[in-house]
Amino acid sequence: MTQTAPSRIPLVDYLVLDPEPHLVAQECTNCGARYFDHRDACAGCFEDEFSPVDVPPTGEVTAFTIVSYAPPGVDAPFVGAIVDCGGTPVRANLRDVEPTPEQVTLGMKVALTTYSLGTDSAGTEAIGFGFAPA
Amino acid sequence: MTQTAPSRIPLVDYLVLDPEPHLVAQECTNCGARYFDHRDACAGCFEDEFSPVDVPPTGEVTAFTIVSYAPPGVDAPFVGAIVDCGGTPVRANLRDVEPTPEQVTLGMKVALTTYSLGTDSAGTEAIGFGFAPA
Amino acid sequence: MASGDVWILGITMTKFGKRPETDTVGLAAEATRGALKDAGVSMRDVGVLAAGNLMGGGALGQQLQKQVGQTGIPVYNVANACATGATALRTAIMAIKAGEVDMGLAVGVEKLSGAGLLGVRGPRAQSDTWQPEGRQGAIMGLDGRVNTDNMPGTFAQIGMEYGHKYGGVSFELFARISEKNHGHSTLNPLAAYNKAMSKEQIMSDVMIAYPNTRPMCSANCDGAAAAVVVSDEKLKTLSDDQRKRAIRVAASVLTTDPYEVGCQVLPNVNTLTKNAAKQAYETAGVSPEDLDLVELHDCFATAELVHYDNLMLCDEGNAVDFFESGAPHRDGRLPVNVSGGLQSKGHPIAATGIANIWEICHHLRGEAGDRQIQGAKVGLAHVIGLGSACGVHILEKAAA
Amino acid sequence: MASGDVWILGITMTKFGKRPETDTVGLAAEATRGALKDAGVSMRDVGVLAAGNLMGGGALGQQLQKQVGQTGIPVYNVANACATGATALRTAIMAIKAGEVDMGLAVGVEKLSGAGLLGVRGPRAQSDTWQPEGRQGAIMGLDGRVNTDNMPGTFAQIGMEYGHKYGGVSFELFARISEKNHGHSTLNPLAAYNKAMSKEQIMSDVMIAYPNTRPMCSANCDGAAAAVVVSDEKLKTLSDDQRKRAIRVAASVLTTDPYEVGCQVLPNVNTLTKNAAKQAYETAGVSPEDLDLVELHDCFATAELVHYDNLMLCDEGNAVDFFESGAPHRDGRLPVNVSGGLQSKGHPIAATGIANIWEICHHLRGEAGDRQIQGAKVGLAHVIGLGSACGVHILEKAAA
Ligand SMILES: [Zn+2]
Ligand SMILES: [Zn+2]
Repeated sequence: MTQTAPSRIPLVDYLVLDPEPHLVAQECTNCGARYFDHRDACAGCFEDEFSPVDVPPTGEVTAFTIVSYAPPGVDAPFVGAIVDCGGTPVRANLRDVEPTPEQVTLGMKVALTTYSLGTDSAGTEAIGFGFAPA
Repeated sequence: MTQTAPSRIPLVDYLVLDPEPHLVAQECTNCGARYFDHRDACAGCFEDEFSPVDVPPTGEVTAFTIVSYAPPGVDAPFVGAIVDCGGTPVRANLRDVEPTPEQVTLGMKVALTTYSLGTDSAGTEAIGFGFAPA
Repeated sequence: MASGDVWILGITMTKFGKRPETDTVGLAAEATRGALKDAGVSMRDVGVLAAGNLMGGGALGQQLQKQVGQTGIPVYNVANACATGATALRTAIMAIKAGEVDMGLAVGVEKLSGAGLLGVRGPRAQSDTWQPEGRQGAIMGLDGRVNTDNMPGTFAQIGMEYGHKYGGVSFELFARISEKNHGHSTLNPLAAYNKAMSKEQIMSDVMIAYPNTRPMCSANCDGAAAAVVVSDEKLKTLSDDQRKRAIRVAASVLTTDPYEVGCQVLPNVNTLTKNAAKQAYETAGVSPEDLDLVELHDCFATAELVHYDNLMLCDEGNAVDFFESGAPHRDGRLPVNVSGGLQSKGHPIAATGIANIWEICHHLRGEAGDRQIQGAKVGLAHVIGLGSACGVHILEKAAA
Repeated sequence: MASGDVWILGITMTKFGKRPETDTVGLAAEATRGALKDAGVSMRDVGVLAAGNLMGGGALGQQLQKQVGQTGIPVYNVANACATGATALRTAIMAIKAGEVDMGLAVGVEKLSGAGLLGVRGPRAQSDTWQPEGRQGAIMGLDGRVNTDNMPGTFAQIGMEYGHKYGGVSFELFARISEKNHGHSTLNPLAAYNKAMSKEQIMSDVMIAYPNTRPMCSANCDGAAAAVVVSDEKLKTLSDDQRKRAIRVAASVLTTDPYEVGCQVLPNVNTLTKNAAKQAYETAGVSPEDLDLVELHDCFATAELVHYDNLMLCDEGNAVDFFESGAPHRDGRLPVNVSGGLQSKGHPIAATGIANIWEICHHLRGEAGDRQIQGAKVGLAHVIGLGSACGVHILEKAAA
């Protein structure tokens, strides 16, 4: 009996786990606008052709908040931030940093990181992402 | 130890149980429009004075339907009808009549009737109303 | 073209029915992009967006922009029950008439597949002791205890009330109205259902609320519709082909129900429809005899009957005779609901008020294929939302 | 009076706060009857009704008619998140500008007491195995896992983004903006809260989403506001007193956010506000220096800062300096939110866009009592709803 590697599933489909975890945007082939959702057409130029592009895994925090109250199943406080990854703004939490205004600062350099969100009844592990101090 | 009579509460506050069950409308003192709810002002003339008036307990069916599916806790089929009580249209169910198009007819004469809707933990009996063939 | 006129430049409805492959915004995007293409314009040309979607929470317009084009234009998210689509169109037209923009877009969409009977809610949470609540001091849910809140039952009574007043109605009569519409739907590839049904099949189907059986009720389904409207002045700058296919909005009217005895007991869908029709005929300068086809709000077979009268397609009280004459059949004197109507085309609520206008435009343009009403020049689209709101649009083929 | 102008003839806001004694429709009725009385007219004079209520399901207009007057007029139920009230007003104004009616009524109402944080939803129902859903293929709720959906956190980032771009922001700065507004509220008897709070009190209160503590967040409460608008021509037929108290709508603008990089990642509330302000100043023929007071959408202390800049009350990037100069204090050069703002007056969502106009009118009429800004002739009211929609109105005292 051979062992199968435990399978994994990303939190969102724009998080690609292999070979190394990275985010993939849908880029408008006409105007270059980048999106993280299934598209009908481009909000910038109205064309409807997109191609996947890898988003750089490092960036700079351009805005953040430290949220005290979280929905059920989410730990609080947590840090929500906007990370500019080489010109592509990304929405994420900051991880591996104390959620205090002393530790989290505007302009800080961060890098993509992933973590386990638990395993379902079929043994599939859910993988989330965030950014940690680089 | 004296016994207190079991108390009763009407399904809606425009059903008055004593001395005999009857419906009470709010009549606009300016234009005579009649309503069955708490009012801000009159939809007909915009004035805001109302006085309670007793609605005649008998009337004529001017429209009906036989509804096959009821919300939880309500028996189906049931007959919903509009009853013209001496010029005041009233919304109600028909009761004490087989819910079939053979038994329920446009123009049939009906009279107000009441029935028990159950008793709460304080022993208060809820009283509903409908119209039965006169 | 009279100055100040507003024209429908492009209009689309999606296939109605079960659309599990896409979401509400996706359906709206499909209709929107279809209408823009039909109009030969882009989001960049559009100056205002009015959007309707009852089940989604009142932000459709901006959600749609994010998928098809964010140009910074004003968005009006509107609601008027089943008249929501017509209200969106009216809003875009009003923006043009106000001189604020020269081109507007109106969109309506709904995902309803599997929604069941609308208007039926569960009981309120049980309290340990009776607690009067609300404006009637009710101690429990009134739906089913004091008449019904469901739509099939409400409109059943509206049809029966007409019968009480004027006579001549019967279960069979209402079933035959439904038979007509189901027959019409066989020619409409975008209808949710395309199956002819005999009067006997309809009468022996599941009874929902007498006299409305299941096929006599509007079909809950998914669907969207969108329209691009332009000012007269702007239209003059467009191409020959765009101008030839443009449809003139000869009247666009929205009404609510004025107070009358009993209107808060059983909704009165008659007076506000009569008022809207009267205003629309006057504005358009046409009379009911001038109409080549009508799409009216047959949310239930019982509703279609009363609207023959309300829209003045017949003399007062003569709706039964009008139907019996064969007039509203597609080969009759004044075809009504040749699309199949809400009973077979389907009724994705907020889309309906634009989809019925699409049907009329389709015929006026001579593009209705197998179900084309030959030589159609003037049509009327009617929609009603309980609460109530009534929209009536009269549409005319371009002169040249 | 320039021809084509639209005027506010009557306007009212109810007491904001906890209003358990009445329901949504009752609050709307109170504001409506108040506005009609203030205008000296009746429902019979009103030709169109535009109504907004986010929590109620999109039928407020007709529900209100049933309580205060069913006259058969067209009703537009509108929604645009926190800009809903302004959208209702715009719709009534548009109907007048379109020549359809000469008098319109706009109403906004919300019952929010005890609603908690808006934008926080529970997780979706747990499935046995992960199932990707929606346009991002999410296998569980993203709120809190991929940034936050809640409003205090979203607007916190909007303020911090401004700080990243231009510098000078701090927790203390934002707390002092809030201190200003709470101080202002002590003079407003209709505000939900009338308590001055020191910067220290504000900073040491419960942290909701850094840097916004509880008093720096808009107060959920119950309330309604309504306005009667008239055409220039109609106003001329009214009494001297009505004409003297009428306030000219010098500009009424609604925008949405145009596409820009990042606008679908963090809502961009800046560009659409700048666009609306620019259009409004141009239409009104006034510049920011001409303004005597401004009511802007301080849904959070962090939001007020960015809107100093967006509304061009200061040079680009200089919002911090503008605040530090004392200008937006009620005794400063350009008082901002002398009502107390959303943080203390309260924010019954759909009412807000009319209530802020009421505040401006109150001062322009010289009826603002203890908090009167002396000699006020021109004011601006701004409101923004995420999604997004921005409404800007510029209001002017009648010349005579
Ligand atoms: Zn593009
Ligand atoms: Zn009255």
